[in-house]
Amino acid sequence: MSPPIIAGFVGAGLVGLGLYALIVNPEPLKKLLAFNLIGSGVFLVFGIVARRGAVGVFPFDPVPQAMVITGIVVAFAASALAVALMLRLAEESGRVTLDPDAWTKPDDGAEGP
Amino acid sequence: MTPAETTTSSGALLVLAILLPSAGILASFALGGRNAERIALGSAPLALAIALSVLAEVWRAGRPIVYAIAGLSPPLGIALRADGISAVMLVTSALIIPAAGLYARAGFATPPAERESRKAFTFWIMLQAISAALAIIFVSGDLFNLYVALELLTFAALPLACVEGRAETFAAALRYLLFALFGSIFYLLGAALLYGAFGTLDIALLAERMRPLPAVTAAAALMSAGLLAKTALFPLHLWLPPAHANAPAPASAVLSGLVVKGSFFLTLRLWFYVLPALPAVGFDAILGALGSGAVVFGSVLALMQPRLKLLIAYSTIAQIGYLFLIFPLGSGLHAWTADGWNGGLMQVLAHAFAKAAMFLAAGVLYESLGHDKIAKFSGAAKAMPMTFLTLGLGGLSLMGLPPSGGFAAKWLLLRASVASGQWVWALVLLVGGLLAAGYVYRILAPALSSDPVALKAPPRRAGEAIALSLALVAVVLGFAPESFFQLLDIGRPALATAGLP
Amino acid sequence: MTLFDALDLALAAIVLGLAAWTIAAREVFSAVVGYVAYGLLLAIVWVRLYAPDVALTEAAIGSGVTGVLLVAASTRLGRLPKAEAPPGAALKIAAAALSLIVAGLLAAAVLYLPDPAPSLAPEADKDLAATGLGNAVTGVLIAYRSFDTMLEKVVLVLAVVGVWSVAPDRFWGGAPAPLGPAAPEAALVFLARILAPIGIVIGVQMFWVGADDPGGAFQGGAILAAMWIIVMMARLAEPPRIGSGWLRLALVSGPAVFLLVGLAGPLMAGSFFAFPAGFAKPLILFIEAFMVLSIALTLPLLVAGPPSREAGP
Amino acid sequence: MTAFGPIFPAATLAVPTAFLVAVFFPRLRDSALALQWVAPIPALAAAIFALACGPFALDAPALKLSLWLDLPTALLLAVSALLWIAVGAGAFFDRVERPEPRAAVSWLLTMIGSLGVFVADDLLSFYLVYALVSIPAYGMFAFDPSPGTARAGRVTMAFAILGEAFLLFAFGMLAAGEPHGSLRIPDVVAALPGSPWRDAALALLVAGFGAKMGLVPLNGWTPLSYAATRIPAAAVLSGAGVKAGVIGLIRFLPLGVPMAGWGEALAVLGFATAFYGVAIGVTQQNPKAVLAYSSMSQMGVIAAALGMALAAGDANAPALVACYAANHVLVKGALFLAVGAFAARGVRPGAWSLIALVLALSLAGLPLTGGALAKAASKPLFGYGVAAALAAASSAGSALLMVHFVSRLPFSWRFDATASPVRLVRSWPWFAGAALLLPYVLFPLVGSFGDALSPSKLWDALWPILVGGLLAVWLARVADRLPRIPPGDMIVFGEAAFDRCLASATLFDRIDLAFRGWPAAGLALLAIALALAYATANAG
Repeated sequence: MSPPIIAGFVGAGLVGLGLYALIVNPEPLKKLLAFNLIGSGVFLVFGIVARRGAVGVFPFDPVPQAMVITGIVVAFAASALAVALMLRLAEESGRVTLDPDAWTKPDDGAEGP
Repeated sequence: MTPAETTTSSGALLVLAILLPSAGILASFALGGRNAERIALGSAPLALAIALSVLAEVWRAGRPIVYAIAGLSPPLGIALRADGISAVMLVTSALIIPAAGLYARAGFATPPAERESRKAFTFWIMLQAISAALAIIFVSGDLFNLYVALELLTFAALPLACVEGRAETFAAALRYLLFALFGSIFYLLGAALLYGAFGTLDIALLAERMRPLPAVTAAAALMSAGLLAKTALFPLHLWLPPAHANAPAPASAVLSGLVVKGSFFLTLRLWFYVLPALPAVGFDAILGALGSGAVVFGSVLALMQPRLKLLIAYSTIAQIGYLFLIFPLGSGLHAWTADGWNGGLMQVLAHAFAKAAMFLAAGVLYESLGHDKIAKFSGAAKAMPMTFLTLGLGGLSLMGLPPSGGFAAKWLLLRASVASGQWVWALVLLVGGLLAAGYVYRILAPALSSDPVALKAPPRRAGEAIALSLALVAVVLGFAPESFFQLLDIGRPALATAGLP
Repeated sequence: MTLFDALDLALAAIVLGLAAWTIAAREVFSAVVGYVAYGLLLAIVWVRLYAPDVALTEAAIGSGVTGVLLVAASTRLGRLPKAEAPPGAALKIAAAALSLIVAGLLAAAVLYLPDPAPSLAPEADKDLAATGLGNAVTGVLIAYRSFDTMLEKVVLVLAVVGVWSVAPDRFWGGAPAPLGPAAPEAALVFLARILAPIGIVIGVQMFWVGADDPGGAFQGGAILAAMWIIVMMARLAEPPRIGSGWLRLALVSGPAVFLLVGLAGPLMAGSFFAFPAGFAKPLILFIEAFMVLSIALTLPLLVAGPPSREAGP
Repeated sequence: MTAFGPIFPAATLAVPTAFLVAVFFPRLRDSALALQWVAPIPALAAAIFALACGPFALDAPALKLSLWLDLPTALLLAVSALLWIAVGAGAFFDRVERPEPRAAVSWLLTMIGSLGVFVADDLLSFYLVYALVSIPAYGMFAFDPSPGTARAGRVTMAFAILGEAFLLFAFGMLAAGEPHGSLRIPDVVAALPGSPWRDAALALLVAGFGAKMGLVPLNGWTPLSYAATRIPAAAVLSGAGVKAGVIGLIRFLPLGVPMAGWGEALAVLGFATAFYGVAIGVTQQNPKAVLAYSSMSQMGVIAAALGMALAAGDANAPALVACYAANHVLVKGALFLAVGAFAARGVRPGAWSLIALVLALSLAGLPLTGGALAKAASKPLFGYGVAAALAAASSAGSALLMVHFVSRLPFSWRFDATASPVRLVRSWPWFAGAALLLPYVLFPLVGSFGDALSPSKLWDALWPILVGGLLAVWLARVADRLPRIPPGDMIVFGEAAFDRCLASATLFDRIDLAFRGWPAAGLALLAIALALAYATANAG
């Protein structure tokens, strides 16, 4: 098995693991971790595509690699934003939850005269 | 058909349409303080002028205008491409964003005592960011470039949703962000597979090289699912009501009127421009069925909401559903596809204006009454007739009653569904209209009574006027002439393959 | 099976195992630690895929800076009570089944990609000479797909505004909280003192050679960012006030210079974002220098979070 | 004159629209409201000219608008415009009693719609004006605080919107069935008999227009509506507004091509409505509700006539039916004003009651009244068989109902919303006179007096009245034993069913709660992705 094929399985495996965690794990920070796992799986797919694009003297296709670099930076920015939101939410309310009932219902009653 | 990848004259306008708001963001950030507001509002006329020039050029040329960035054609370079729908959407966003901006001057001015305030700084930068992101989404011809634009859009929309800084807005924003990331990572994965299969992410080149492959199957599915999550198509709507209902009115107007249309626009690009050569069957029925579910479900829930902003947010979920009828009714090469296509796009436009108008009106209402509880609207229409006229006209379009853009859209979609024998979509249109009438009635009926009402503050005339003018645009769209639909058809791939202009 | 194959398989197994550990760990903190280790190993996978540029970026940003961010978050969030019960068994089974199918679909899609694979490598190389660059990845980032890169820098600026925007109103214009405890461990301070100067040299070097060899603005900027983060964690420096005009200017300098050069394109080379023949390399290095500055400042500020102290006079 | 012809239908719509615009300018508002009765005058002029030297057509493709005015439409336009002018002048001229501006806006919008349905000649314009005559009328309920009004408004709107939905669907089919893409009503109707969607389109057309006319079972809203609205509004809505449904059937049924099945079905529906209206109407106490049931019954007769014409392929039916409907416009308007007049004067039977009785019996075809002329005109449509007998029986029923109405008139003041502006009260006898005389002016356009006034025709008209009179005497005896049926009869069940539907909406709430939870939404995302993958993979 060549590295691209192995990496293909790793990428698919990471996406699968990440998806599972993203769906079932209730803690937002762990969801963020799961998102990063999926992200690296996706980047690996780009990496495989780049490696498969080896032609003659060129060991890889640079275009997908450049996309991965852009993608990693964007993913980091998204993580930073999510962390900032979680920390502020914890500060304001003492809990961090994605439970829909936790927020919308009290708001309905508390607002307005 | 070889895609015209070389730059056409006046293609430079497309770059300017993107660079103007981008430069605005950077300048606002660097200069800070009141400059953010000045730059955002000052550049708006210029953005509108660029959008209108693009529209005029597309109309004049009768075919898409193209710009290859850095003079480098795809696949290596990135091409910008504006067809009829790009031009119309550019103008739409160049009208609604400044309207929201003008409305927001009262609420998002930097307080006189401060050099710079958090709310103002954030709002004005993010407003420009939405404008930039949408401009890219409407004109870019490269799927990875569009990925960056999608992220730009998410990053811009998110702070707008939680700019009020209350705990529940943070919670709403967090749900929004995590689900949007879920969506964008799916989109990116699909892009990776498409590149792996065809060695390009240029839309026109992909369409040329398209053939059935496992990677294409996976890419189409993943990208669509990701985009649907970002469009909040039922049942992927979990993030929308809290985010849109808790945001300040001008932000909600932009989020509900324009931002969800961004990812919808990409879904259109994907299925109608990238994948049409794929002999897929049933995808249109799936999307149509999800859309129908959204129409019924969103409308019923809108009927039950106690607060006006939540009602309008659920109505957005329902109205988004109609958009997806474009897939069963506007795809393929039939006599009726033109009706389906035009109807779907008219719905995009009509909803954009009507919903933005209604959210702004809801904002005025909230300021004046101090609440947005529908049960306590008795007599409010007498105190603020303009606001309720806006809600009524917007509602007219949502219900699909003439004269309004909503009616034009519904009529075209209905014709397409009858002509194609796809009855079920016609039923959805009618049931959706009835339910919409129900929730619009719920807003207006109590308000029209002659009961006395106590206002906390007199309604802001300027705000009311802005909201009303947006609602009037939604109504005027109902009178769109035939040439308008010809404009929408410029660059429509189904026509190109059929050998029509 | 050669030795390399065996190593590859072992590496793959460890990466997947660490990923599984990350999602299975009960405590958030241990999960995050697992994730950092996982990121470092992933960098090796990238090397095996002939992607040294990506490996550097992954190690620096994907594992390093993200690691600091997540560790800091987990220590603060780990103390909170568990908000929600995990979903029931049926839901878990359904989620596992669907995730498995998606992963299988993805694996099949990757395995059955067409052969020979399409590639832009020859085209990218053909035009590379005109830019005077030797590193094709840098060429793609700064020349061919410069538009993406410029926009991505704008995304970073927006992320900074977004992170700042969650601050309470009263702290606007002030500085974010310090990254480390008031009395940092002596070892960390020592490490920072030793590492920072070396790191700065490496970072600048990486940017400089990036034109021709692996490395570039992203990697160089990320290394510099990491150094600043270490220094701040050791309390040798404090996060700056977000109201500072200089900071703002430095943050936008990368995308702004990029945008201005791109705008000047039609005058210099006949097209937006085009570089004039013969003058391309200096111009690219000029842009990259500002990008390094922007990245080196942006990443630590994103880690530092929103302002949490009054702006002061 | 024909060169100027197109101006008339255009002015029919343009002048009221100009008044509407003027209301939004504070400086013009007062004069626009005071003079709004002028707005329908161009429509009246257009109708008269069209009757004299029509038909007129106007085609403005740029505005996607085409208008048309021929004998049947002009006939109805003339009397409707007259009613709007007369009632409008009475209701709005007096500054003190004038309705508030918002009500005036809905009045003007309804007027535009009511006049517009008679001139619109393409599907979209027709749909627009039809919506105007249905929806803005809500303003005539909305500004009134009493609880009964709120309910009536709600129910009326529900039926209006439902009717609109039926029609939209039907129009979609009509448009799809026209092979050349024309949206003009004559074109789409001509293509209807051969259209693959013929049956569905006809069913929806009958349902849509039937909802407006109050055909069973879509009848429940009319009594609620007319009992709750003020006298001027009730007069124009039941007189002119309801005719939107009649003109709809006249224009959209493919008369001239025999369609036996559909024709007979419509006739059965019409007669059922005619007798149902009488049966429920006689149990009503409120004179306005009695009039509502009478309207329903009359619309049933019209539907039956159109049904017979459809079955026979009779292309002359439009003019004859329009004549019958025109008489109803005048008489029903005048009768509602009579309710206002009696309520204002308290109990004073005598000459007034006699005028009211003659007017009312005109609906039953009392010899020498306009009603008799109208019945004579429509008689050929029913032929000589069962249908003719049923038509005669329905006349007897009308006579019964009208006698009951006149007997209830003196008690008008006991009921809500029977107050009428002074000017309308004073001029009521003039209205009554005009309603009795005008048919003599209009009748020559569709028939000849010699035939209509022949002794045999007079007897044909008289005996049902006598039977009706006898029945009325019997009714008076058993009045106490009659069940008290609430106005709107079956609507009570409809409302209950609606409430049950609303209760089931909590099911949607539960679904929403599930999908607002993260795991369900995440699973849905994966499931959608896999479904799309399945669809794409199974291609070809």
